[in-house]
Amino acid sequence: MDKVAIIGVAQTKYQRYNPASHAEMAYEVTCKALEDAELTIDDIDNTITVCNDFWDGRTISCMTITEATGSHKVPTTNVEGDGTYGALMGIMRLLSGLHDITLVVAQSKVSEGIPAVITNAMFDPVYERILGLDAINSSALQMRSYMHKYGITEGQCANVSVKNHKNAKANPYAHMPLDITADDVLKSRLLADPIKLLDASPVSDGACAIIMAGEAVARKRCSNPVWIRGVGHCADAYHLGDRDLADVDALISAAGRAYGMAGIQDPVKEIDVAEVYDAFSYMELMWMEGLGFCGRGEGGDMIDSGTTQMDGALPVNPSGGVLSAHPVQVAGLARIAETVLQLRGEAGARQVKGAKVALAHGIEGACGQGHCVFILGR
Amino acid sequence: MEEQRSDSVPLSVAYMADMPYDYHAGFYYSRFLMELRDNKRIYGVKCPRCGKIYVPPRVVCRDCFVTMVEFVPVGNEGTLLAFTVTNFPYTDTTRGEPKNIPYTAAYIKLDGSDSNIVHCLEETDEKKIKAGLRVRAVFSETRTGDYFHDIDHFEIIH
Amino acid sequence: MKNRVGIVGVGQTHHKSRNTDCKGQELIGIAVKRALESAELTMADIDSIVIGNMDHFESINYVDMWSVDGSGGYMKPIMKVTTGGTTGSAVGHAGFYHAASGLFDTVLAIGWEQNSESDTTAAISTCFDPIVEREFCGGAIGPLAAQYTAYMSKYGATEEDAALVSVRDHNNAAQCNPYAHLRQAITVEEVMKSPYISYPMKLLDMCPRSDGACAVIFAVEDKARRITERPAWILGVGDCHILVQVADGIGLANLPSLERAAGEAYKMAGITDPYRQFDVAELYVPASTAGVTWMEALGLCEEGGGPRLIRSGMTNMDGELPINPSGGVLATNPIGATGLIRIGEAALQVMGKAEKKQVEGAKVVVATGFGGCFWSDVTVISASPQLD
Amino acid sequence: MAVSSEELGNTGTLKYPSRIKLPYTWHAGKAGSRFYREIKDHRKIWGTKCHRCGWVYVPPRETCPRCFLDIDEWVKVGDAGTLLTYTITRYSVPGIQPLEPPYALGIIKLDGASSGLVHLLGEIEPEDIRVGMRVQAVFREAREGNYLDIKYFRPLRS
Repeated sequence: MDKVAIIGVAQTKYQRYNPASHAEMAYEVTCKALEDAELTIDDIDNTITVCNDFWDGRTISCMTITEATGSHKVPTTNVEGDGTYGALMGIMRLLSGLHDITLVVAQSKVSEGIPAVITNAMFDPVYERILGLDAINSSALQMRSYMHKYGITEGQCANVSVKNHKNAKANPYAHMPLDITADDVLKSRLLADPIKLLDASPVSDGACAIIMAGEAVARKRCSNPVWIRGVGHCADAYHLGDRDLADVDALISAAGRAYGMAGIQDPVKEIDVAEVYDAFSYMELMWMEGLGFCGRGEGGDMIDSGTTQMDGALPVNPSGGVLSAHPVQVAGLARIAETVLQLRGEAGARQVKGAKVALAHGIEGACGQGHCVFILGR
Repeated sequence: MEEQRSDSVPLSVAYMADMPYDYHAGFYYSRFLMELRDNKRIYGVKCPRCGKIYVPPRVVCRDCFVTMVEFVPVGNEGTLLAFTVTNFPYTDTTRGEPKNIPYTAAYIKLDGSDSNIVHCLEETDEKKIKAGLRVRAVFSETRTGDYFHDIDHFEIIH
Repeated sequence: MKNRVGIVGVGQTHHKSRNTDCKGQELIGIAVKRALESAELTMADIDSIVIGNMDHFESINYVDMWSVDGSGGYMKPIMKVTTGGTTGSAVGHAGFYHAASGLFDTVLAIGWEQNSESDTTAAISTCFDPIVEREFCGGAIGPLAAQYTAYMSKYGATEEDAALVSVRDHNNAAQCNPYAHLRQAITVEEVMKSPYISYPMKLLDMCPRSDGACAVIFAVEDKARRITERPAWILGVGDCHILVQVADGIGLANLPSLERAAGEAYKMAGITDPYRQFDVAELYVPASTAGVTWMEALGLCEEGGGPRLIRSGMTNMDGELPINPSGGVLATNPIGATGLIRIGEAALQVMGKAEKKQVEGAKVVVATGFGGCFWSDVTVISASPQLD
Repeated sequence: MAVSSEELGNTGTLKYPSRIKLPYTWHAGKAGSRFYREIKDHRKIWGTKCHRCGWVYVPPRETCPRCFLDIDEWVKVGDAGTLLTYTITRYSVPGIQPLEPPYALGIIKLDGASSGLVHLLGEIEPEDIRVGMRVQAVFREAREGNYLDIKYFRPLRS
């Protein structure tokens, strides 16, 4: 594909209750991203917003942030899904040759609603919805399935939580920097066996924006562009019972497409840092398998080996990941923003030295039914 | 669950969805709502560049895309721009029960404001209402920080 | 534009007030299968999918994921786009961009809604700001009614003018469109005698709400030419989401968003004299009143000229510029599909596949979408890849 | 640039408690209706089978998601099956849960089916539940034509 670069990023600090409104948060990251890119709003010739009518408690939820993002002045569309999908839509606008600079803004106030009620609405209203399924207990079904099929232990999952909350201590945007041990995770309150409180991501408010441009504009306007080398997305079957929940077919397909575009053959060797959507601790292990960082069923060995620690060969979630801040819709776009900081060498205390190629990942729906994978490079 | 008579009639599943939200008023609406509640004053915010005054207040000027910080009071009276007497039944989404009808949705430009607000007009006889009428906010005795309660309604100034 | 994009297939359901035979995914599946059949493709030929609807009509979150049984999205790239009433047209534009980007060769765009599953007006009313607007904004009807009040006093339009639009669209649906939801011919007298639901809007001035789905297949140029001899080329797209507070749309006697979106699409397509260059228009007219007032924003008549053009009969099936041969939104309105149906119907016209709706020799067609907070989308579709 | 609360002279920010509460009626469609009627009238669980890939779907589908082909072959599957995974929900969520927590959920692969069915587990202590155990549907006495006409799955007694 032609080259597209990310030339500006911004995030709010993620927190349980952000007193700013949806629009005020969106305006904050819009302004900061423009500042980061050394652009003004007049340079933006199209926008993508990422809003969800359930999480925002409003039909046509993108109305909430239309003016705050300058979307009323330029062509715009709203992607309802993870922020990675919004970024993908932005890339398509640029690749069409019809637009030069795209602003993508995602915002979320998870603390306004009741996440279990909102995620219950993911499930089919004629069938399983009545069982009280939500993001937590459906993921618990997946975690059990994964542990059973591949002999993964709760302790290995707990170690993901320990790693990511520790990494978050170096990330000023993170919501939940914590010094915890695996034992703390294992002894934390049981939510839905085998998921415990510290296996789960927090309720976070926040926003993230990125600005993208085609190659010619990026080279002219930006001294430190980060290039999008590949992108892929894919969805698995819908009903939980239609899938083998322990496996990650859709992620393998999405990653395959992104790797193909980026020319990546050996992800562990070629990728320097990854930010993945770990809504629950076990997910990071599964996603590493789907991304080909290890073989099927080897996610547990991967965390045991230390490879994904900050000082390992392939640090995963230096930001603290979604376990340390989970503004829904925003979280995937925040993964992209974090990898941009890594590739620019601006990640501060969470910097992975010499990072040249990075992976960012978002999920969609229940138990990672959908995935979107980005490969970025310096 | 509704069971139809004939066995060939498809089934359907009936359910009352009930999703609570604590909407965050943010910095701008909060100031607006507190001024209404505490001082019975309606506030807008003024653009430092074009001078336009927006009610309800918001962070960014639509035209200039600059941050607005100057809160200014506007009138409790204004001009009725347009209205519609709503007389069809629909569900009140905050209660899941039928909306109280009829009501008159009134689109009003308050004196000193450059944008419009929507509220209700006490008059529901459309023959007695026309665009251009002068209207006035009537405040509730007890105020709670709820725009649609603290301003009880608008009345026509005769 | 780097890659030309054409529409190669269109499918839709027989739209109804209440389709209880189909679960949502099945409704979607019918439209998708018909689109594939019309292009003589199978699901294996589809590289990616875009889908859209409005969440609170069916209370289903993550519809992109939920829909895969019907959309064919299993193990495929799929994403959701939603922008209110403009959802269908936004889905169409997203489908266009998917192909125009060069990332996907053949793209399936789907809009759907099963509006009978909820109280449409109530669900729409949740689009208004919960703190300062929702309480007194009754769905989409109130603001539109208020807008026509202002237009009548400014330009001397009448309630009968609106009735003429209603009669035109209902009669087109009755005579020409087997897929339309309302297929009953009506008269001006019947419209005028129908009860007021929100002055000056009467029952027969308003669109219904429907159960239905529409699927449109987009393909990049070389693929499109291989799939069909007569693709419907996308010459221009424009969208404009102008406001966020519905109250601020009041006093707009017309629709500035439509003017701006049309400006973008026309510039891209090379349209300079819309009334003469367009052979057909498929316009998102959610209420007959808008059928009078919004034509000027598209440059189809002078400011305030809506009543003149409607009274002239030139927008009827036998006029110079037939508008809504399909019967439009007044006859069929599965909301998330409605804008995409306009694009699909426009494509069928230039592909020569519009059957009884066909306007002979239609070469250049405009389709619009309306929704959100007085927002508009415009699409220009042509039988040839560029204007002569 | 965005502003802080202090710059606006705010004394705080407000939350506005509300809800979206609306009635819904979801259509089960022809296949879903037949599925529920068979359970209601005959205590039998049926699925549909794709003639190409051979998958037997429960609940039944009219289109095979994998092959995207129409399915019209109906097959009866067992009311017993194997537990693929399970969880115990231990937190309470107002309005959406069918039972007081803690309650058990599992995915059951019914004998003869290819897909799993998510359902409640009953008549068993949480600590006794095992992946791979055999379970059997318990039908509700008063059946209404919905998902809970199967009351739950309990351990299969040999």
